[in-house]
Amino acid sequence: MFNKILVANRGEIALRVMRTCREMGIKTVAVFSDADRTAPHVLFADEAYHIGASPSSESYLKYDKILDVAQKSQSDAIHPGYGFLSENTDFAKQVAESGITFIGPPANAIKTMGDKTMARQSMLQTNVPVVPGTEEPIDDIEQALAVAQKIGFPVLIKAAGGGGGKGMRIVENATAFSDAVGMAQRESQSAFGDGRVYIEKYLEEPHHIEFQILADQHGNTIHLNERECSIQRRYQKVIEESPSPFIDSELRQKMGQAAVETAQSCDYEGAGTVEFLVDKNKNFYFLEMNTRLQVEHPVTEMITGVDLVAEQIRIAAGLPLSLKQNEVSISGHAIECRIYAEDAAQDFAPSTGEIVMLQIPDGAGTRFDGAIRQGMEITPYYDPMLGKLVCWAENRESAINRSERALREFYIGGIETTIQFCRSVLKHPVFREGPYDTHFYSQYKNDLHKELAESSDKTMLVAGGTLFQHIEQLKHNSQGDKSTKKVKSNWVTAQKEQTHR
Amino acid sequence: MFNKILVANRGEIALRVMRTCREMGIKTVAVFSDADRTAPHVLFADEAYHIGASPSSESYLKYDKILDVAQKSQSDAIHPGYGFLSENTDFAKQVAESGITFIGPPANAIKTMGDKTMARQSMLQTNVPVVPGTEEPIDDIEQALAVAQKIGFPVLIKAAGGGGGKGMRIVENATAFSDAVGMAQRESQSAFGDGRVYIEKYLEEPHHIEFQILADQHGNTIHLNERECSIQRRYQKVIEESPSPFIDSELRQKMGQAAVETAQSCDYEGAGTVEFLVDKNKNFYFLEMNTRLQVEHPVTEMITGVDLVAEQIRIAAGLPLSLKQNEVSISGHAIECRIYAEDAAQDFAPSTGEIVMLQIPDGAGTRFDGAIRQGMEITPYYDPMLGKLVCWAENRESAINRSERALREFYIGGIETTIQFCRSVLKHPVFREGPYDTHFYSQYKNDLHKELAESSDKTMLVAGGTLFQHIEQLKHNSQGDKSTKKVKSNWVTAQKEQTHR
Amino acid sequence: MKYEVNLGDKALSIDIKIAGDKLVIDSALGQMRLDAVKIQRGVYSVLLDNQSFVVGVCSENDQRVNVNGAPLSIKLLDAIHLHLRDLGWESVEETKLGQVATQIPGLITKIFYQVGDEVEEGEPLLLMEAMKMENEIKAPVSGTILKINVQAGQTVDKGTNIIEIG
Amino acid sequence: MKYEVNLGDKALSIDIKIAGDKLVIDSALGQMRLDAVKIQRGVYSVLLDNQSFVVGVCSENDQRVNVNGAPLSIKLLDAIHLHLRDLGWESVEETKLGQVATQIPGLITKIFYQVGDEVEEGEPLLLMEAMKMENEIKAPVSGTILKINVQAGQTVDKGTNIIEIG
Repeated sequence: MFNKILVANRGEIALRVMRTCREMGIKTVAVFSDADRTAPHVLFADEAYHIGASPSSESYLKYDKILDVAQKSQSDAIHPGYGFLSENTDFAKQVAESGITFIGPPANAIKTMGDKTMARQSMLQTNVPVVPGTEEPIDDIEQALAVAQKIGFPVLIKAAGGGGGKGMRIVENATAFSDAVGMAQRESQSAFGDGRVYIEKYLEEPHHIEFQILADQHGNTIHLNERECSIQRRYQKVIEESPSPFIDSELRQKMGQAAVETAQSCDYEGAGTVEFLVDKNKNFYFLEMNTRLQVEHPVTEMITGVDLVAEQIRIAAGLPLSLKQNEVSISGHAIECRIYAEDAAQDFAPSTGEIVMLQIPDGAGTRFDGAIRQGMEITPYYDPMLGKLVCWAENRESAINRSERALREFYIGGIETTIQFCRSVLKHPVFREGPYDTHFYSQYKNDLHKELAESSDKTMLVAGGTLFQHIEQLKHNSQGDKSTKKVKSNWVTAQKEQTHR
Repeated sequence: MFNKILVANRGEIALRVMRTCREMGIKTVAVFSDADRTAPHVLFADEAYHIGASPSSESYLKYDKILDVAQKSQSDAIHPGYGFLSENTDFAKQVAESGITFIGPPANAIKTMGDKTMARQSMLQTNVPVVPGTEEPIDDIEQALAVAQKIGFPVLIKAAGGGGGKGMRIVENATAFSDAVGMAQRESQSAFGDGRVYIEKYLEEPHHIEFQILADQHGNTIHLNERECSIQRRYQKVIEESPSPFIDSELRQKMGQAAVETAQSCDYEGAGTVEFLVDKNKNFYFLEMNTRLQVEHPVTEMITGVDLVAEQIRIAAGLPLSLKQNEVSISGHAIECRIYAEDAAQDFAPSTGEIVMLQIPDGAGTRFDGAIRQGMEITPYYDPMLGKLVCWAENRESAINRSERALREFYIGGIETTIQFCRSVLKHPVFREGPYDTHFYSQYKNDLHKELAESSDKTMLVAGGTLFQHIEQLKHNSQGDKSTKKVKSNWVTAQKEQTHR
Repeated sequence: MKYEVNLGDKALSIDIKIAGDKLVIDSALGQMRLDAVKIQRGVYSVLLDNQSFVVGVCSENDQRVNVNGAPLSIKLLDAIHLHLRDLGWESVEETKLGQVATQIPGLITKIFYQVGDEVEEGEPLLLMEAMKMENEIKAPVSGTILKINVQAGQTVDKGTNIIEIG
Repeated sequence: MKYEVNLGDKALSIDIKIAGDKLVIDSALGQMRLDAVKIQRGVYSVLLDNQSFVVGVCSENDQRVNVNGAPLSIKLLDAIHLHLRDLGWESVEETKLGQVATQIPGLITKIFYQVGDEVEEGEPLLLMEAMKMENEIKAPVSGTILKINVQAGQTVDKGTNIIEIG
């Protein structure tokens, strides 16, 4: 087993990886940028090394520096977390070449699955269904139209070079087709510097379902059930759960088998995730494979009792999986709410500033994977995710109730967060009833935001009264601390304007 | 089901009860003293009522005031938590008489089990073994000596009127007997205003093992396995775990059966705990029954998946138990570390003051039932327990590793706590090996405290260097905030003294 | 003292009296006592009629008040301001909206307009990169671009006035 | 600047130089750079030789320093003080120990001695009730009770001088 692991990441995932390392008796090495000198992952680690300026391009993405630190600290393995260098083929190669173990899949598997077109083509060699569409990026419009007509409208035009909804277009009929392709190509070119697009069948009421995979170096590959990830906004997951309210055990078995086959097709090793789209008739199609630990992995940990990071480390160290497929069970239900420093009322604009008060929920079945503390500054340099609240209970209803309770007691003062937005999703009758599809957010957006903006007379009274007192105290206490003084009320503004006139 | 529950308590247990209430959709009412106006249980509750001055005799023990609040708030039930009014027969009666449900056993069961002698006598009617000894408090020294000789020395003299080790004496032989009884009687009189003492056989290498009981109003009584509570100091539990490393499944079944019988003997309803002493030969003896929720109940929750507070509420509402004896299983292993505001190095003297920094551990299998927040003042009015860290893992070794990891990341700045003391217990080879008995602390006290005081050269360098910088910054920043300025270094003191001379 | 609390399209008239360390508030709900105790800078524990609330007023812009986790955009108008509004002077405030300032620091990646261009309310004015995301900054009002204070490629601090629309 | 760090029965001589916002420390371990950054009042993130520590020096009495959760009783002696110690003047400090002050507020329930009584170090002087427990306050040094400033039944604040032993 390894003696010391360098975690080439920051934030909640760095902390999460280090927790398992410490439980396994493995020393941990953190790397940090200027902005992260006192970040939780630095405080938690046994050793910490400065690697550059705040922008991640000058620190967390600098792999020469990270490799230097690995050598200097005599780390025998590197865990990349997710994001940053986790799916970087070059990095994985260089780590391996320098005699250090990369805790992740072989560089080839990352490469195959990293390019959507290549992944799609590779899957066509297997029995795993892929969404019908063009196999190559579009060159010839006529030929593409023929394909579109064959698979049937509506079709989806997607960028080959990147995600996030850019360069994506739904086309309803043949008339609109060529214009839409042109627009998608231009958008894709400007967004990713790669104008290639391809065509897929557009699925109705699609569900975004992913399977957790573990594969060791001894030829054992298993899946740990699905995660339902259909609650998304701007193609970003908001709430995930397992088991999915949409998947029955027969479908679970079929999709799990397909996920295992996908992993085997690229000689996968380590933890990975196979993403599928499932249509309303429970036909499923391979979407992509993520060759790393997924943000939402704790959902799987809570229903299976498996520590996925521990398995990653064991696999990288050459040990066999600690369990077999028939030992994987589902116990209860788990739901993850992602907490972002974003203002849901302002179209999810990121929010920065000091966390002036922090109360993290706790209690039975309540886990928060985060990396925040009271008094800490949220900077604009990195991903705005503050952490993930994951609640477990014996069934879905209780898990929703527990999540609601936990979100209600969660308090982050000083910045805007998505806590309240998650509450309004959990309260929504369509979510509570389940199942729901990926259109949930766009379909019920108004309900969710209306719920957020709503307030009783009593709430208005509380808000108004407290605001009054706050301002009065500031007026009578002009010696008060500076930070409080910068609060400027609309009411005070109104007075000022009047004076100026 | 109840609509609104008043929680007649404060601190972590009030919060813990309210969490379950909220998950069950039940409104919560808090009561608070002067010192607790902004305590976490007040912030968490739906409603909060002031009931008096800070000393608990003027607030949390005032049951007329609490009943008033229950009426005024239209609460339909009262949960007493533990301590305070939880085992007060009068209170239980008055609550019932005012038409409000008392979430706890019938007043009679509290009464029978509340008096040690009465409980002992009642157990002699059953098949449950009790520690051999006098059945009545001692009147006649000669008669008592005869009993002592019959059960065999060493014997234990114990106060009938109270616990905590006061009025307790171990007597090795007949010569020392009558003097010891006299001393115990006087000590007991001064401590509890009740000089009655009785005699018990003194057990060698005793284990303090307790069984969790649930009994509904429909005649169903089950046990939820044992908790090992032998790690104690001054008769106060420090670390508890389940399952016990000392109990095998045969003994578990026998003791569980005895616990159920104990509960049935007093027509018990609700959650309760039957405490046993088990000697080195695995003979077990009834010690006492606690007719309330126990501090360490989460340990049982984590290995059985049962929410004990939810069961208490369901039972009080007249519903049957949600599971049968044969549905109770043990999954994995759980360990609780009690975190007190105490200075282990100063003989566990209580510590008060502001929590200037707080980092509560989290992650997989990590639960903290507490009621603290950064910026909060720990006052001298109440129990110094800040909360309980409960860690679960698939086996005992992993649960210890996880607990160690969690304690290592636990940071409470500004007051002294027992975090480090718990770490030194978990590290101790006798604890790690298991089993251990109630003499653990007295036997290994020196090891534990030596471990606490130890430090490497590097640690001294870090401590010295940081202290230097801290003092330098204070000197160069005399405009700094007042609270920082009151830090007074030994070094600075030394200089001052020199000046005075 | 009389005030009006505005929240979304709802308005509530209240009359506040200070009574020791508590407030007595008259409103359509009747008379209630409000007890607000500071927990942290800008965070209060509030009891109103024995109901318990945690209220945050600590954002830079106090029009955002957070009640039991729910962020609310409220206005608290005093008697003078209400009088001005009755006189129809309220619109003065709206012209201020033409000032577009950054909410967070970031890198300006693209500006879609030039000085003199007409924009419609809600149209994207520019793109700013922050927290790994591209953020569209939209026109808060319709009007003419009067001034552009930044260039593409420039890093800006929080609160920078970037564009003026008049 | 030369110092001696004392911890229990161990002593370590160190030489500290300030180098910008870092410290360069020479000791038996060689030369190391220490980087201490304040996180909260009296709490620091410390990197020494790339090892990471959280250090608290925020208790009232700074002789208690907390390193990665472990509370340590340390002394940091400067050159002047070390010189005084070499001259045998160190004992001056110890007489101060005769001042017995409360560490926490509480209720004095019993006082075992009267002015003029002799006490041995470690003997209980009085009982104080605080946090639901009875706490024994012990004599920090041997000597004669010079003064008793409290009575049984009296509630005292933290830091009250209760007894003087000389």
